[in-house]
Amino acid sequence: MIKRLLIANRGEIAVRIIRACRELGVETVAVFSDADAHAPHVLAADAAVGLGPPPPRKSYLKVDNLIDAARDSGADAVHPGYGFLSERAHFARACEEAGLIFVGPPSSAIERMGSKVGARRLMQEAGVPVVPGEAPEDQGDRALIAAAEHVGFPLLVKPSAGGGGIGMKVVRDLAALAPAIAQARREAQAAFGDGTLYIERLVKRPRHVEVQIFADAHGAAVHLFERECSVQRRHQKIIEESPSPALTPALRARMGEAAVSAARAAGYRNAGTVEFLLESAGDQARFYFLEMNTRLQVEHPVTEMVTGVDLVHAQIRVASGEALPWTQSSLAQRGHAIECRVYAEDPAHGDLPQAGRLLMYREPQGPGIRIDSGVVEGSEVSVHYDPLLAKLIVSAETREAARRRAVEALGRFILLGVRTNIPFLLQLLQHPRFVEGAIDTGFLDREGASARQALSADVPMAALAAAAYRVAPDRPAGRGSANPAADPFMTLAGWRG
Amino acid sequence: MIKRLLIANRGEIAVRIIRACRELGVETVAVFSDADAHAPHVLAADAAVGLGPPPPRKSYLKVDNLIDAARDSGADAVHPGYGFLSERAHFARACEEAGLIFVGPPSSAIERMGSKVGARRLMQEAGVPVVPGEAPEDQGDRALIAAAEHVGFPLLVKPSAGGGGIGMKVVRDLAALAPAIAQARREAQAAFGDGTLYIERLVKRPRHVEVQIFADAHGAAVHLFERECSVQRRHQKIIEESPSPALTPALRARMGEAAVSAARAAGYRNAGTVEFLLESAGDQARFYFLEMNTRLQVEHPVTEMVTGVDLVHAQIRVASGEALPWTQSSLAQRGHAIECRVYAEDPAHGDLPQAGRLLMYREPQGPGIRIDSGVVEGSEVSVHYDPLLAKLIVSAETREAARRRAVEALGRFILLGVRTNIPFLLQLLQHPRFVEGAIDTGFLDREGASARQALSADVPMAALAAAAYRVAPDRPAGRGSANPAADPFMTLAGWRG
Amino acid sequence: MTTLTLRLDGREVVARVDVSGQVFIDDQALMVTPSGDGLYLVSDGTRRWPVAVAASGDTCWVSIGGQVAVIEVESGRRRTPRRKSVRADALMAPMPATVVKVLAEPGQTVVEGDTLLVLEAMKMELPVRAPRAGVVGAIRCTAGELVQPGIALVDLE
Amino acid sequence: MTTLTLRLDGREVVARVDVSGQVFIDDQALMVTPSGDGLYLVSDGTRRWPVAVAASGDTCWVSIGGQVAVIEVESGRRRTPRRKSVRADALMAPMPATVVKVLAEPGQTVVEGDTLLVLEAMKMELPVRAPRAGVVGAIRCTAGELVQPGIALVDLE
Repeated sequence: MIKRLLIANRGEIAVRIIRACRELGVETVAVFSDADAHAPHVLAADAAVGLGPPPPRKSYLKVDNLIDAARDSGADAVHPGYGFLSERAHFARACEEAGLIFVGPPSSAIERMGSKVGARRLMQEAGVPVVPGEAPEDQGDRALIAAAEHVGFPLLVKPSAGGGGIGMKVVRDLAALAPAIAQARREAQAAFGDGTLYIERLVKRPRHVEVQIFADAHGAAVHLFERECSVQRRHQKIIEESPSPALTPALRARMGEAAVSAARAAGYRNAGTVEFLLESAGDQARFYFLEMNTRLQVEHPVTEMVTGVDLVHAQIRVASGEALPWTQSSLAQRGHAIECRVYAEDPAHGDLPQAGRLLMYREPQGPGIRIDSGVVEGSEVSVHYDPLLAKLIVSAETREAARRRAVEALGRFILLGVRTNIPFLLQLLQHPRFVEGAIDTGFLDREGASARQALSADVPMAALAAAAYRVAPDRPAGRGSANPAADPFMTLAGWRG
Repeated sequence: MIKRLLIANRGEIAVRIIRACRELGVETVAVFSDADAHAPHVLAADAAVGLGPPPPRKSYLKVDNLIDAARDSGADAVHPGYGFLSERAHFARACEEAGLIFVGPPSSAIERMGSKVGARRLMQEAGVPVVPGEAPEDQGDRALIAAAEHVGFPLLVKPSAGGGGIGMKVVRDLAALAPAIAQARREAQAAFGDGTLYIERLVKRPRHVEVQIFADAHGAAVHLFERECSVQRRHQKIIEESPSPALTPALRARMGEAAVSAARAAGYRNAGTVEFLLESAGDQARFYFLEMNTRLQVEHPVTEMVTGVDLVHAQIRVASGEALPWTQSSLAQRGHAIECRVYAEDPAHGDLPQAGRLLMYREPQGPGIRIDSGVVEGSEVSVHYDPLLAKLIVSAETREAARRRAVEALGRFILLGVRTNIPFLLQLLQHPRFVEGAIDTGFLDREGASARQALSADVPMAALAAAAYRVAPDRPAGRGSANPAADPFMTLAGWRG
Repeated sequence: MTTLTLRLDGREVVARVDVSGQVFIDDQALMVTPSGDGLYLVSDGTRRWPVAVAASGDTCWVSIGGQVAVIEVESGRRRTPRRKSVRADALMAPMPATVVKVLAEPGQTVVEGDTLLVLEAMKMELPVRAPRAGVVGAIRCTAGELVQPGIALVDLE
Repeated sequence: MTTLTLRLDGREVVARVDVSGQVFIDDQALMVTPSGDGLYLVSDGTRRWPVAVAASGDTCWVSIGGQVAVIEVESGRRRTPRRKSVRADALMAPMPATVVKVLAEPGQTVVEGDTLLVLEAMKMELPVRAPRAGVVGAIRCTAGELVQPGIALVDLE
């Protein structure tokens, strides 16, 4: 078993990994930038090493400093968390070369799945469905038009290189195709120095459904069912759940098998996620490989809640060389889990990230509620890092019970001093489309604006009264009247009125 | 569905029921004594009604005040919680007569199971095993000795009336029998005005294993498996878990069936618990009906954690007339859950109950951790009520993982201002017998003293240093040195030393 | 009885607080009971709301059922709403951010919506646009600089 | 440098705190760093412990890894340990409780272990016993009375 683990990350995921280590008897080394010297993850660890100034490129992204920190602190393993260096093959390789166990896949698997084109080819070879498309050798207009007719409309014209939607064009009919090809080629050449184009079928109203997989060093690989992550904007997920309202048992089985095939084809080890686009729902739905995330996901808790496993425990065991603690048949989904990401951002003003001090911070507690957080009351939310403050994860017997539990718990989540998206999350959780489970990746683009408008609703009079009372210089001291039972407001004289 | 529910209780169970109601859209009315006017359960409810002065007999036990409170606040139902009036048939009857739904069994079932002798007879008729014993009509010495020879040694001589161990004698052989009978008869006559004696087999090193049952108004009844509650003193449970380390699948099935038979024989409805004494372990173990608790148990969360259900949701639905939300075959145990009761008491000084203000109160958070509590920082712990402050419930994939999780979580549970049993709980959780799961109801009597001695271990130097620093008048302000990365204590220069 | 002016979302409300803890706003009387540790119970006699309040100077952050309000509280009764009297002469950073690019130059004539500079914070680019037509005055930041909210970046004359 | 006397479990420890946050106890130097909200990180240069401290007057409640210590802190260095100098003349209630029975009478001679009165708190009966042989002095409570900790119940002469 790993003896001492360096966690190359910060925030909630660092805290979550450190707690898992304590439960397993593994010592922990936290790392921190100057801005995080007193952050919860630094306090939670057995030891902590400073990396440098606040900007990530000067601290959390410095591979040499991290390797030195691991060596100097006597760590025998490194957990990258998510974000930062977690999907950089060169970091995994640097760990491997320094003789450190990298809690994740081999660097070769990260590399293999990091190339979009390579990953797509690998998946096709492994029999995993990919979005139908063609990248003709002959990049002349005629050959591209022939490919488009083959793929069928509506379709996407995409640069082979790059990403982030640059140069991507939606084409609905033949007439619009030639101008789109010309423009896409120009933009691709300008942005990536490579005008090679690719024609792909447009998946209509797709859902983003991903499958958690896990493989060990002894040839075993399983999936832990799906997560529905269609509530997202700019590819940033906001609400995730499991099971997906769109999956039938047969479809779930097919997607799970495809994800395990993908993991095997990638030479994968440890926890990973295979992302799919899902078109329509039910047994006849089609799914297409999107990409593989070669690390723990932000939304891994929803899988833990419905399967009853601890993915981080398993990561550490498997990285230590142990066999997978489960077989496919020992795993089952039970109940329903929903995760809401609480971001420091202002939903009423373009989701502007917020910074400042948490004047008041109280997490809700109760049956079926889990909070993974990296802040405490008094924490400074810094401009330098991801605005994710905490994740609220709820589980219950049914989707509707989980949804209502999330609404109640968010309503009790007190977070003052920086604006957060909690009011927006509450709007989304109560949106008729979300209540029905009828969501796709375009849900937020279509419905976000109206949900935002509802945010500017009147502030309740009670909020104004409490603020006035709090600030009034001659407000009564102590805890209310001496004889509370005699207080007419407490005994509800006017209840029925 | 119930529209407005009055919760005739306080503390953690009142808070837990109120939260369940909010999730179901049921309005809530809290009740409170003068000592509890600002308690968390009062804040959590939609409305609150004062009952009277702090002593329970003047507030929480006043049936008339509670019925009036329900009427005046427009409640259509009453939840009794546990303790207080929850097992008093006359309270259930008062609710029934006032036209209020009592969230629990019919008053007739409470009455039926409230009589020890009657319950024992009912169980025998229903084929539920009871501890072998005889209560001869002829109470002469000769008849009692004949009964004893029939039952076999070792045995108990017990008064038929009363309880609490008064007049009870353990008899190991025939020679000791006659004096024991004489003494028991004297004590029973003195204490209860009734010298009738009863001869019962002595169950050796019994475990206390109970089965959760649930029945609806439409004839359906299921069990939700067992809870192991052998870690107890003076019949006060301290640590509970599910599954029981002593049960095999076959034994579990037999006990579950017996518990359902017991519920049916009692004419039961809603949630209840059938307590058994378990003798030895494995398929051949014998179990005997002890008593039935006709209410929600303190330790119900361990069942919720392993079965994934919400018992309070189900209580409210079933009380509203709905059918049970589960069938026997839809229910399964998964993983392992442990509950630790955190009491305001001083384990180093005879478990003396403590009172005072919570100067600091921080609950641990994280995967698999649930806290059900009725206090917040600043709460006054009163001498008037049960010293239970909070319940820490953990769940994990295995018993050992749950046990370690409980140890880690308790180590992070900060509760200052009154002494609590947290240090004692930590000793018990790490006791070799507990680690093995080799516990019976005598465990605490035999091992409690040595666990207590370990409490007086030296206070770590770090605690003294922090206290000195906290009180020192000229300690540095703010959060440590200006350049934390340069602080040698943070960068672990001497780590390996 | 204390009189206070509460300002939020561009409107002003006058509140009076009496020594018993009653607060009068418009025609309504609300009873506020502190329940410790930043939490308050507010009641209008028929309904009740738990409210959390944290104050930082004159700014009150209030949380009520998941909704958050930021309220400026000032002693006394103001006659003129402040928001009307403020004229945007200097453009501020909306949050701590790094200046990526400065596009405007002093003396340049701009129209409403022209991007004057670009900030970056938490992986996002934030254009700072002219709220109205005008002439650019002093540029008070440089590319690469970390700027704080409330600090003037560019003057618009 | 501040010198403090810490008292717990009948022993005394002298601690010195310097302005940088270092605390010296016996031969050991420990670095204490406040991390906000009652939490402190204590390090001896090789290991580190998170510690929670709450103070109520001169009494410090400290939580460290689930262990709790109640420490009396006093400025300066005491010569005589206080616990030796205190003589138990009056028996106190250990906690808030109701007096159930008063068994002792003024002038009565008692031996160590004799029950003088019985208290009840939280469903438990708590006998108050003579800590040594002596003669009962004044009885300062009556049956049925609710008594508070630290208040004399019976004098023992």
